[in-house]
Amino acid sequence: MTEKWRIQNFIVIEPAQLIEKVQDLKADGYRLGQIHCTKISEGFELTYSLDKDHILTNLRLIIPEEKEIMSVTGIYWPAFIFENEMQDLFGVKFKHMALNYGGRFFKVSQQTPWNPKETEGKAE
Amino acid sequence: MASFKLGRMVMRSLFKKPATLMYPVIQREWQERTRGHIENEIDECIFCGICQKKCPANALTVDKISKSWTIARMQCIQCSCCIEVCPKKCLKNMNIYTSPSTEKVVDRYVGSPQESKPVPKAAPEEENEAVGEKVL
Amino acid sequence: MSYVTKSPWIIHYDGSSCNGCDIEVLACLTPIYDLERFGIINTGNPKHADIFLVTGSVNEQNVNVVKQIYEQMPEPKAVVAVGICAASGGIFKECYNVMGGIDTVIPVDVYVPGCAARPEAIIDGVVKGIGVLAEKRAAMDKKPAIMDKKPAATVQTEDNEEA
Amino acid sequence: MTIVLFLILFPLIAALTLLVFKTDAARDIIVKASSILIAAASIYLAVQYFDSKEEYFEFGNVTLSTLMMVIEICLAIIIFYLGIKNKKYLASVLAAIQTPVMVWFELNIGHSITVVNNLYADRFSIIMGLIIGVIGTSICWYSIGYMKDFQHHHHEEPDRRPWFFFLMFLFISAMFGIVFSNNLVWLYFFWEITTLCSFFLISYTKTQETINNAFRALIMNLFGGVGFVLAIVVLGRFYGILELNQMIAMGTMGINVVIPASLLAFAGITKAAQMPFNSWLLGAMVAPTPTSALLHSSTMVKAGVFIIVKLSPVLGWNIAGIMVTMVGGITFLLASFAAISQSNAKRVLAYSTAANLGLIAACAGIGTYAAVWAAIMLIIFHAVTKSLLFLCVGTAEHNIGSRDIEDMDGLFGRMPKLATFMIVGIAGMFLAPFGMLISKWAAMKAFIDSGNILLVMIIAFGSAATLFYWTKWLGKMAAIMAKRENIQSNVHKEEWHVLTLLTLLTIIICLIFPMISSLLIVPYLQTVFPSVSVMALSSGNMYIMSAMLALVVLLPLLFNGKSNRRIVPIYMSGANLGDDLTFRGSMQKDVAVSLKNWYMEEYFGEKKMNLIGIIAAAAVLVSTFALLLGGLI
Amino acid sequence: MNLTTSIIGITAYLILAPVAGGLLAGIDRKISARMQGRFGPPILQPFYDFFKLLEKEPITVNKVQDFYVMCFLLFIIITGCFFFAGGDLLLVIFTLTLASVFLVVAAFSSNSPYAQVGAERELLQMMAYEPMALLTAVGFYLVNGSFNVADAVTSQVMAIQYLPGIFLGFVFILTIKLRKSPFDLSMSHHAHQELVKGLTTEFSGKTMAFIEIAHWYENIFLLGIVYMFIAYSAVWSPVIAVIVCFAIYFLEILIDNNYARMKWQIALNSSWVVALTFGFVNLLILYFIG
Amino acid sequence: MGKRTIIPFGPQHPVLPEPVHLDLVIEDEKVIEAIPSIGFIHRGLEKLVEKKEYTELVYVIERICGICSFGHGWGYCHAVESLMNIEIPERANYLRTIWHELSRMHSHMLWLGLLADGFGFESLFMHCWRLREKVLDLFEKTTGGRVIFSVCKVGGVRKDIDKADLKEIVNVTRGMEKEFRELADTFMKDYSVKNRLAGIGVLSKEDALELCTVGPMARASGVYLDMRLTGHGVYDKLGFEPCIETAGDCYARCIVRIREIYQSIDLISKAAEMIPDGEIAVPVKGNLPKGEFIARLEQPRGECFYYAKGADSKFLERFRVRTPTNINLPALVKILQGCDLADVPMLILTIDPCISCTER
Repeated sequence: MTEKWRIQNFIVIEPAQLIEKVQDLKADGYRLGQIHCTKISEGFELTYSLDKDHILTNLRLIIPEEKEIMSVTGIYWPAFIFENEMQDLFGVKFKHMALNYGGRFFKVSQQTPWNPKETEGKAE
Repeated sequence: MASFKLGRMVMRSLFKKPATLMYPVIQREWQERTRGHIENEIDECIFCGICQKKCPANALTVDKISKSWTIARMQCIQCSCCIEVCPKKCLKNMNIYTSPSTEKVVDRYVGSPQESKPVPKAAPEEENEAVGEKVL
Repeated sequence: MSYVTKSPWIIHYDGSSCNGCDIEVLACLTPIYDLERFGIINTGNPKHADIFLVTGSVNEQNVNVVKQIYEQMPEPKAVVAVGICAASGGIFKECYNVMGGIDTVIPVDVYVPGCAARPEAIIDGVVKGIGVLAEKRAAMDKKPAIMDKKPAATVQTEDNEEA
Repeated sequence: MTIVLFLILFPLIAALTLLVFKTDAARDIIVKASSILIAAASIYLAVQYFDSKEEYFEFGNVTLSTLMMVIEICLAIIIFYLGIKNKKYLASVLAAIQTPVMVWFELNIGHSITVVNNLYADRFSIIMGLIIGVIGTSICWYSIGYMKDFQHHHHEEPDRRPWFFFLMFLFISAMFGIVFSNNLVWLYFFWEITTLCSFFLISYTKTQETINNAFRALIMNLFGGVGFVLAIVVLGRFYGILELNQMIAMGTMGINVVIPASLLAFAGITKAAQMPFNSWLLGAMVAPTPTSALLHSSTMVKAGVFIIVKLSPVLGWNIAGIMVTMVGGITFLLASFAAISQSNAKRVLAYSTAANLGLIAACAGIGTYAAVWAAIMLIIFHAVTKSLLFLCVGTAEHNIGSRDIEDMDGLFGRMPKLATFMIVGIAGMFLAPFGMLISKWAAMKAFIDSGNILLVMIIAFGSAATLFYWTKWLGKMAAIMAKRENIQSNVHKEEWHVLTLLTLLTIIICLIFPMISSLLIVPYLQTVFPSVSVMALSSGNMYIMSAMLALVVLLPLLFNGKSNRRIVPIYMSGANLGDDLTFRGSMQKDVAVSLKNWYMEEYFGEKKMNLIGIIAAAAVLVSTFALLLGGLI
Repeated sequence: MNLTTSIIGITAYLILAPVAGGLLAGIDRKISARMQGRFGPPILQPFYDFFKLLEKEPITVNKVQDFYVMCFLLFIIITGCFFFAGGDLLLVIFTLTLASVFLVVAAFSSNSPYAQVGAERELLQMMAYEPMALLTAVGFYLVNGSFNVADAVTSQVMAIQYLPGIFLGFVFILTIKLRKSPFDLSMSHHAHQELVKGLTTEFSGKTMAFIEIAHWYENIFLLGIVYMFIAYSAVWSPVIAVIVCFAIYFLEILIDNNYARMKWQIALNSSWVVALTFGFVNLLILYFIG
Repeated sequence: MGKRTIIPFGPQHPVLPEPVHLDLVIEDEKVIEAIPSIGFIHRGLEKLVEKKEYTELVYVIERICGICSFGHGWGYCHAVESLMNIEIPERANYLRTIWHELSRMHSHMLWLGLLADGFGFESLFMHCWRLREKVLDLFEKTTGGRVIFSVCKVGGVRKDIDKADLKEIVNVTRGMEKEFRELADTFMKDYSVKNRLAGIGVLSKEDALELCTVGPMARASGVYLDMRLTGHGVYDKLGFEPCIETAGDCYARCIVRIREIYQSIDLISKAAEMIPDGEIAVPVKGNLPKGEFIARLEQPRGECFYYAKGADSKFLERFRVRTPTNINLPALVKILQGCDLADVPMLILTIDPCISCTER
């Protein structure tokens, strides 16, 4: 057995490529592991982790804060969990979500706590 | 159709002594490593404040001037982080837990040459100060 | 001596706790600790319960739930906050979605420390809660008419923070 | 005798008058006045013939018989025409079979048989007369208000109310005819009138659905009519009699009358909507609710069981008796099951009616003293309680806009009085101190004593199902929902009169049933079953039941709706929004809680139950007649 | 049975049944706890619970609920009285049904989700056990020629000899009636159920106490039916009968601790199948030999 | 809507140990639709990275969940150690594996108990939990805590297990096996239990893949998926092979977990045999986390992601956990449709939900 956990594979892609890439990977037998978001100065850094045979492939894309991004729920339905979470906590905007909780996935005391808006009054 | 698969265990239990540790009647024996509560051998303490800084739960308050070391018992998570970072190793893990109380107990240890015993109960205003702060 | 002390039924609600205290509460019911020795039943229904065991802190979403369960319990009732999260928010005190300990919402009678609270501590806490119950029961005898004055139905609808 | 004639003829006169005077006010007066008169007359009849065992009246002449025959031919022509017009040729064919046969019979054989007693009155027909006279007319009374609303709801349609009331009274007249005729030809005549009346009443609104269902009822009843005609032909041709009492007397004396008895019972089975003919009763529920109450709970279907109960001395452990018992048993069991899967209140009532008629038929089929006692008790209690329920549903429907039980949530808050009546009605149908249960109890005992273990099983399971569907309805009635507006002031006062009357009757009859039993039923039974007389229920138990009923009625009065307890919101897993009707749901939405009953479609689905029932009952009927024919050959 | 014995029977039932029922419940809880390897509550715990419930603040969700529950209690007691007065077994079963209907309606009246689902399930259970209960009465009638309880216990024959199938069937439905696993569908003495407290979700304080005591009354009377199977005119038979009652109760506890809660489909199917096989076959044989 | 009953299921519900809410739409007792809602436990603790130094953060991460506590600690340390390029001592790796497998035992037994409770088998629940206490005693002896151990730290572990204790662990777990076999027999063979589990909530292999399920949930549907195969810890040295069932119903999920308990007992014995002597931790001073790393771990509930992004300071820039329940929830939504109301607790339990993990 090799130490598969060491393999990380971060692949940087353009937002427009996302759907196509994910579709290809799914056709290849990949399974969606997770999606997460990090707030960086340029906007959001999204990571889509997919797994095949215990080896990860991470798609990485960086989008400006206001940009809408295509939802992958059409390909991987379970992605709604992650997308709703990002929508609630960061304010990432998704297009065509299969199941949209409309900002009510988590009820939080302030909007998008991970990406506090100046207009919301005081942040952390 | 297999029924009463658990029957043997059930019947055995019926006639055996119950597994119950009769806790309040018979006291529990603690393991050596059991993390109950933290005591400070206050005479050793140099009030450096590292424990306060490192405490993940913000349960400790150290005041160098009044030589006091205060622990909010209802905030301590018994992670032993403070014990690990303590340069003088004066903090100790006792294996009996803090007993439940109707108030949020705050223990204040004051170090002074004359007095070396912990003062278990703090005055109310200090208590408020220690636990009353609200974090957003 | 009131019978409340001999048959305090509990209801357990998991606020935003980490499960640690919850499984310890459950463990209290199981053979090794066996709370039923004290006549305690975990009812799961606020209307039958005398002692409200809360684990974990309150957050935006469960604050109304905690309030409602408390209101639905008939007098005399006691609240036991199990674990330091329930007491003060604990290690999560600084999290953005944690409002604080249970006492920010409902009056707490007994705090049980520990992270996670040990079953022995929970037993001690519940026994202390029984004492509180007995006192409350005695107080009820003195002035039976004075109960909870708030109309219970109105409390949970408020939703100010959302807007 | 005059009073019997009055009961038959007066409703006819009232009917014709109603056809002439078409204003609302005139109709109100006529309906009310004639209702009171008819009811009074039926009570007077009861009092008058109370002491006598049974009275037979020689009445009639050739003109009358000819007149009847002419009317019969007219009816046949009408049916024939309607069948052709609506492309329901089966109806035309059946009419074309039975009436010519009947006419042929009357002109040839019938002439030669002298009928001494055309009319009669015994205690059983008095009971029936009371049911028709009191309950039938009160339903007409109720219809005054109801039909106003009905017209209001269907304002786009022409006002056919004169026609409606004409049919109602005509029907009552025919029903009196059925219960007082001793001459089978007369009986048949009235029988056919009820069939046709029901056809017109069902198709009252003249939509395609109602016409289809009316034809279904017509066709099935015509089948029964054919059976009836055959019975008359056989009796006349082979036994040389046309009088019901003679036939029964022959049967009890040991002469084999099993063929005419089965044919008559068959006619009864169709009219009583037993499987496989139960579907007409279900279809008939499209009619206005008073129609349902009058035809399909208290009177017309009762004509079917009336004839069977009348025949009961010649049933029992012979092939006719077994046929009736089996068909009744099957219907009772399967209709009770099917009722579980229904949420439409009228359909539940219809299935329950079919089931109870099945029980009555089964009791009559057993043909023992105790069983018939139970059967007659069932007829009485069922008529009162079921018409109460039908009328309650009608009133509810007009005020809440639905006849679905699920829409009656919280009726207690909206129409407390109506809900109370309904609760009494429902409780009356299956609960312990009330009449239906007492009768069922007696029936059960009779079944055991008769040694028919299959029926014992059927009644055990059937009652369990009955318990289920009534209690879930009862629960809906009793549910207290928050924020319900009281809307019961909109109900017509006529409706209240009748509902109150029937509710009181339901209770009173249960209270005085030991008296009814000893004064009316037992004497009747002693005349028809002279030999044995084992009571189904010990008198001690009867009094216990009455006492319990008194307790059940008194308890709510004592309780008085007082409660000094703090009222708290209901438990909704901590998500109650405070109004007891909505909770904080997923996605933070406010979701209205909705509580519906169980229907267990996969267990007790209507289609499945009907299929099984129809096949089983049809098999019983077919094999019975096959055996009878085989016996002849 | 004459009037005196009836009155003695009723009085004894009224006074002793709650005591015996409560004790039985206490023993039940103790034995269950032991079977689960626990120490368990004191034997008198059910009484503590009962008195505690009486002490609680009176709350209700609507005004009529308590009335229904009172009726439930009242008619359960009346049922038992009929039974212990030596009355008609069918009357007893019908009165029991009436009482149960009151409980169900009480739950319905609250219009609360879990109470409602509990009520539906309770109804289903009633539908499930009703045929077998009726057949039990029929069985006694066929053996003794009378529905009267008094005639059964003074009969010349031991009923169980003729009614083994009926007895088994009755023990089967007893599981439903005693609200024991596998058929504790509508409400359970155990805490964790998908229906919270099912039928009794909305009852609290005194109301709940009444339900408890009604169950004690009911349990004693149900064991009375078990007693009927054994007891007859022989002097020693009552002793055996009481022993059998205890044995059956112990069996129920054992079953309770050895079964998962079944779904309603199984409850309905199995009890109807039991009624159809055990009950029906037993009755058929009785007809043939009788 | 006709005969449809809509009731709230949770947040406070005795059958669910944790608050989760379902809008249950049922007909008779058949579930037509179940819309889940979470968020009752959301604390937002990932954001504490801004306030806690990376060495302290482990105490927070451990408290994501009290049942999977150890795994979370390990996963976090693993990720951070990878950022810092620390190779931890072999002994520490072994100790972590032992604790992790013990955690798995305790978690699965807890789950079995809850499942038994879910289908109303109280005595089975009690006996499961009685047995489980023995594992907890081992925890208390070796770490000082019953549910939250606080033994993992960046760079290794804080406490060692001496020879005698290791032996005791092996003895106790081996000793439990006998009694556990009786319980397992009840789960696997008892008629009433089987009736409640077999054929309920079937998830085919295709669906399991489509819905991206992980852990026992996936393995019960025949998916070959177990993060212990990635070679973290010392699993590759212990010769690990995952337990796979194919039926995909509640029963299969139950069997998978039972087999994993036996497997854990074996793994612990093996590890205790093979454990090398040596240090239990390496110092981490003078080295700050930078870059990013995704560590994955097989928690008792399945695959768990730990993403750490360092900023070359004492504070991480981002730390994220994706827990197994998180990704198993969609499958739950799927299998809830068409089940009976009585199965709802069963189905919720068979994904072994850890809501506090999911919401953090």
